[in-house]
Amino acid sequence: MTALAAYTTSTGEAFQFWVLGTVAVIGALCTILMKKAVHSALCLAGTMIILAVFYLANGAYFLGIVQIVVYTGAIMMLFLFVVMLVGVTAADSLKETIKGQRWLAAACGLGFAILLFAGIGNASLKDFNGLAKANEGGNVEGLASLIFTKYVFAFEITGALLITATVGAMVLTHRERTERAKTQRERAEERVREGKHLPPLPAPGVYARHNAVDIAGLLPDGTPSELTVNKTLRERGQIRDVSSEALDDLRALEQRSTDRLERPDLRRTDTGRNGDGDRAEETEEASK
Amino acid sequence: MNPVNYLYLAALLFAIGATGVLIRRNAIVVFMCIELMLNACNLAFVAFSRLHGNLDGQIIAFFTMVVAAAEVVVGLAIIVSLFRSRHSASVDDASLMKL
Amino acid sequence: MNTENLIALLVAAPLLGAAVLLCGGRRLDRVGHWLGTLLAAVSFVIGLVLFTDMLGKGTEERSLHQHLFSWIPVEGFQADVAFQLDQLSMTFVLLISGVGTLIHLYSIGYMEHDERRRRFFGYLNLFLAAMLLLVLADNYLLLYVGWEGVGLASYLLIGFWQHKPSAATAAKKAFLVNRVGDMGLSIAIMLMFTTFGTFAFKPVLEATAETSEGKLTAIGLMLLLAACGKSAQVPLQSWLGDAMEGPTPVSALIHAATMVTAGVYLIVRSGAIFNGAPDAQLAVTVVGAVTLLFGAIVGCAKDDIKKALAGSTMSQIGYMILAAGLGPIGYVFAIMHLVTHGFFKAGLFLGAGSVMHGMNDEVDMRKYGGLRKYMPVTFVTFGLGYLAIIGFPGLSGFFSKDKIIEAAFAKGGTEGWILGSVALLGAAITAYYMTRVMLLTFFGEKRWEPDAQGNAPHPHESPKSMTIPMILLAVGSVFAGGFFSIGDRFMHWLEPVTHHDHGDSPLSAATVTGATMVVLVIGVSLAWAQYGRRPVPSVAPRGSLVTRAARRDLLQDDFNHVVLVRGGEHLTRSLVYVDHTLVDGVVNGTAASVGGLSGRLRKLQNGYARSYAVSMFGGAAVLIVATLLMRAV
Amino acid sequence: MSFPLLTATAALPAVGAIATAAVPAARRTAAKWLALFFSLATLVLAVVVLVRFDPDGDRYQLTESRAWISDFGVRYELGVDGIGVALIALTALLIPFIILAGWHDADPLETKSSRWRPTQGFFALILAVEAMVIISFEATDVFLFYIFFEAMLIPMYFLIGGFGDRAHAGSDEKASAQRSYAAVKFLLYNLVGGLIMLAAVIGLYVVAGNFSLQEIAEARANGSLDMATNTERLLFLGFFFAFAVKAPLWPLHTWLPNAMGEATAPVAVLITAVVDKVGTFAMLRFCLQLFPEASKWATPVILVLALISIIYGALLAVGQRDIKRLVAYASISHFGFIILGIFAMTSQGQSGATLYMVNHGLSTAALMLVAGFLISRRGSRLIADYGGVQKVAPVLAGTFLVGGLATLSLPGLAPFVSEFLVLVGAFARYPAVGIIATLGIVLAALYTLVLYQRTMTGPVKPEVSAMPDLRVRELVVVAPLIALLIGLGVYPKPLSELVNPAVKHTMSDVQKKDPKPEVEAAK
Repeated sequence: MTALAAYTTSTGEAFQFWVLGTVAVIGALCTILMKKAVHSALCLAGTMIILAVFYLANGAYFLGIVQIVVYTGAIMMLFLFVVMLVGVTAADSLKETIKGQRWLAAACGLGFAILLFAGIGNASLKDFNGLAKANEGGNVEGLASLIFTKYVFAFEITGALLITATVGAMVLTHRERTERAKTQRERAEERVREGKHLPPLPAPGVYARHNAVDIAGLLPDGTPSELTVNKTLRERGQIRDVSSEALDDLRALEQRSTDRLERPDLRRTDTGRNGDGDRAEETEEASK
Repeated sequence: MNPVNYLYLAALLFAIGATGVLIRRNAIVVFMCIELMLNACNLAFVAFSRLHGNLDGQIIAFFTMVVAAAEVVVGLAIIVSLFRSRHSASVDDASLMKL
Repeated sequence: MNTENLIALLVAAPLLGAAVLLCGGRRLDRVGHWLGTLLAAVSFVIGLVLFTDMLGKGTEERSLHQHLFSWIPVEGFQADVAFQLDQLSMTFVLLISGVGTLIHLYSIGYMEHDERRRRFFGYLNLFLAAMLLLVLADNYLLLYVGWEGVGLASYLLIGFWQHKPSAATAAKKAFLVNRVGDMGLSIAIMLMFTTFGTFAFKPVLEATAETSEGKLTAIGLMLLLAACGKSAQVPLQSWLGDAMEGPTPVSALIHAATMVTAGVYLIVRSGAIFNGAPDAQLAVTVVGAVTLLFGAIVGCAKDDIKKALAGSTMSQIGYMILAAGLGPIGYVFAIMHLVTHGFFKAGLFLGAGSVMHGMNDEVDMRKYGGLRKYMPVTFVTFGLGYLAIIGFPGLSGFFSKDKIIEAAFAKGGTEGWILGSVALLGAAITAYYMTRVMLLTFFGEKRWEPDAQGNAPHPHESPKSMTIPMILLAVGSVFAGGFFSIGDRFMHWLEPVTHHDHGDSPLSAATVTGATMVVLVIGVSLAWAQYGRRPVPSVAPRGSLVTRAARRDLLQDDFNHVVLVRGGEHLTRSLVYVDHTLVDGVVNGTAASVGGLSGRLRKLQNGYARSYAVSMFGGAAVLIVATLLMRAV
Repeated sequence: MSFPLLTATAALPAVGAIATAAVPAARRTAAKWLALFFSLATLVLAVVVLVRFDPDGDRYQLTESRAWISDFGVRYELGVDGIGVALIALTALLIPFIILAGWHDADPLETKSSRWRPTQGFFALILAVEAMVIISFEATDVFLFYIFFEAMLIPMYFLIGGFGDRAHAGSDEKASAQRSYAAVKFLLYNLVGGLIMLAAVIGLYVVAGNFSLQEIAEARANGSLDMATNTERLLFLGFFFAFAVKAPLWPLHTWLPNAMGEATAPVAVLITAVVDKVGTFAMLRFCLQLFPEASKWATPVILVLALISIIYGALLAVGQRDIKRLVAYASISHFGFIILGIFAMTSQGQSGATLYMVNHGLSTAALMLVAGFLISRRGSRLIADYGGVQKVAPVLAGTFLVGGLATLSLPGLAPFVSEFLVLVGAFARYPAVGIIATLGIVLAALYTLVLYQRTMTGPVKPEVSAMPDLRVRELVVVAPLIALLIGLGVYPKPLSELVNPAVKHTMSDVQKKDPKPEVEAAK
């Protein structure tokens, strides 16, 4: 690229900008509109990658890479971890609680955008010098020379900042154990004293078709037992109730036996088969 | 195309991020929006460095990233401990300032 | 030796007494009364010394002057504590300290059984000091000090028996009414200050010549107001009757002999001002004439012996004021009557006190009767006083009062005739009511009966300490008049102060005297006809409308009560309400509205971080806009 | 430079306040004695000031001047003229009496915890007020004055709200409610005044460029600093409003009765006899000196307000049922006289007003403190609850009467001199005003004597029959006050000679001449 007075980019870059830019904006919008935190995080990651590309396009090769590695690679992953910790499905209802907050926010955002646009428009930024000269010795070298000469102090300070942040994070997340941990014996005695469920909890339901920890085992009367499912799943409400299937299978069994003993009863089989099929699809759904 | 469009894009993203901060109640999402705003700024810086033809803008962007990283670490830690204490990641639940 | 320096002692002696007695505490209770009397006597002796010294001098240099210290030195405003002792002051000094001493003496016996006797003498001394200050001051402001001082003393003494609500009320009333008069005096002083730039007697009285009559009239009227207050002249007379709540010696000293005559002193002292202001003089004479009749009528109707005498005092002072209003013709007679009146009225009051002393403090004359055999001395002295006041030929009253009546006629013109005849009428009524008092008290058969506790009064003569002053005063009231008027001694004595001139009387002195005699006889015989011949009912008959009005001081009090007291109460109560609701209400209202407003604003602070964020963000936006606009401009 | 006497005078009580506050809870009596000691030491210093001050010398003496906030030309400038000296002396004189009179007012009630240490606080606050009052009498820098003029409110607020009169009609809750109401009212009134004044102070700085009273006054005098008429008037009003609130002028007076009614008697004296004087003092020193033209412009209105204060206050005093409120309204009437004297713009009036400040301090102190002793004995503030006290406690009654007579300005007692001077001064320029004001003396007699009659005379009420007479401590408080009242009434010369030169200066500030007497004029 050569530095001209009135500077324009190559058509390729323009094309790339318009396409990716659109995607980036959409990603950003999704970030703020998605119901579930996970989805927001994913959209944001996408946007960031696109930004990385733009960095590269702007001749900030080092930053572009850092953007991908640090941001998208590390920070966003950190986000995902936290989301997991806090709960993937702890989706906050988008219903606004504070009166007029949403409209105010929207208005502010819009107004601010307009403002910035106006500002940028006012500032006549026609002539771009381009980075050709700056990047002669290679972008990374250029940055390095700057960082270690001109910005060395800032650099050192950021280092200190990072350390402090790390320590701070540890302090914040570390939970002080106040009392001695209970031994197994003590626990057992406690359970007995409180008359809790003494034997190990029943296993989750296991079937030929699918065995999964999220399926409640059935009690003799065919109703599912919550106990059999792991606590976390229970809290997230991710238990799949398959008791109906079991009953249908039972009916199907009787059906077959009647088939073998007597002449077939079309209607019932049909219904049975149809129901069977429906239920199959249903299960497909749930297993996703 | 004039690279100034990068600036417009940055502005747009920034505004979106800001709006998100204001609308969302889930602390994590709010945080993401903040990250978004930071990135928008970075983009602007990069564009500026291209405008001026020197690397200082990129340096600033670099530092921004570092700071953002530190900030995310601490911020997420805060969110986690908040969640522990309140079993919720909603910023509205932490409204002790209310009279 | 230099006699000026003694003047201060005149005031200092009783003042010292007051200080010692009032601050001394109980340990002085046993000697207190003697100490008080002694100091009063001391100032009387000093007075005599000064008097003889003065007689020794020529007429011109008789006026002494003593400058003590500069009192209030302020830019353009010089008030000094300085005394001036001329013939007029001298007369008063002797009267005050003389009668005062006698009454101190009398009180020793009269207050014997009162455990607060020491304080009583303290107050008496305080009064003497203030009164002497009043007559010795060489400027109006210092006179004002004495003026209020006597007011204070009379307040304390009237209310001496404070446990009696009536006494306390009377005292308060006296002080308040006097205060109204004092207002007049202080305004007069201000007027003098603005007119003459000073208020010392000498320069003021000399500067009257080149002053506008309007100013003089204003000053004169204000002085008259003051005089009305102090001397119980209409319309400010209402306090005198109630003042009789005080111990009798007080009534004798303050409310008969001395203090109430201060008004006369003021007017005579300010003669030059009045001479320059005929309208003011006319007002003075009118006030005097009206009071003269008013007091006399009231005196006729009262059954309370002291109140009757109070009415008489009022009317006698009316005479003096009338005389003083006549200008140079009358000043000297006003003073002369003042002195003689001092003697016989004090004597009468002491007599009344002695009677009450013997009658368990019974004051209703209808409960007396035939006391002449029980208390001869009192009877004789009282009788002499009586003859003197009605103007029995040869006694003091005869000379002084006749002179006033003559002078009234001598005023000339219709005024002269009216005033003169009013004075004559007054003389008649005086004769009537005094005879009534005399008869009811000492003649007829005894009318007293046991009171509720069943202990009947057994009248007895009073102790020596009481009778001696009465005798002395009686002597005075017999001979003073004659002594003064033979060869016009008194006139010449006061000449340099009052600049006497004989008006041209349309009637000869003899005619006036004759007329006086006639009305005197009429008055006496009327009284005799009414109270001498028939027995007197021991409860007052309902009486005619006039009588009943007169018993109520001609409804003056009722008027005051309805108009001033009630009105004032309503005014204050409504003002209190206004202050609480309106003035305060506005403020509280503002406070309340502000509170409400902030309560509403408070809702904005909902504590949600996000809404704060919105405001931050909006604020940032606004700032940017501002900067951009600044740039644009 | 020489020893900073004025600073010392103001600083000593401040030190005393800190020391007193630091006394541990148990050593209550020690705190009292400490406070008394410091107040007396301050009195000694004040006397030194009085002696060192030469009435015929410069206008401001014992001056001190140090840079303080140089960016805004704020300087730490002290200096006293005759008026200031007189008032400093008054303050320093009254505080020991106030402390003595309030000796037991702040003893903690048994119900409170031992860590509760009201006594120390009470006396420390009183000393703090003294320090601030003294320095505001000394300050010749407008900003400096303003700071302490406002800071005064803080300790006063706590004194009123924290240490109420224990003789209260209602229940404790009611009492504390009324007390805090009074305190808040006091604070708000004066804060509003102060804020408006702050605006004026800033305005003055904008106009004049510095805060130094002397420089500005000089510049005004020699014409090098001329304000636009409206500017001057606005600034004047800003200052005057604050002072009119402080020295309650009708209709800004309603805080005073509440404050004085709810506070303990000594604090009430502190309010009316010491703190309020700053207001009238400041009118003389700042309003007239800085804004002579505007002062003259505003005079008619102010005179009318003063007249209303005189009559209105007296009438309301007559209508009161509560002894302390009665005294409060009487004070309002007296402040009317003071302001009347100041704005009559005559030598007599202003000398009278200055003397009046001192004398009113003494007379109100005497009356109010004795009333306080009376109230503390019977435990009620209502006049109707008393009667016949004179018989059981003659000395108390006697002192009460003297205080009352001083209040009605009986000749021979100090207030008469000042009141008469004010009247003459007012009359000389505005006869009608003088005459109306004279009505005040009648009304004064009315409310004083009615009060005395209802409480002291008449048959002895059973509740008061066992009332003890004045104790030694109380006599020590009252006797000197009465002695001073009489002394200054008979021989006010020293005081008047102290203030006359200052008054002359003020008169020349406003460029007014006393009206000539008619006779001389004729010649």
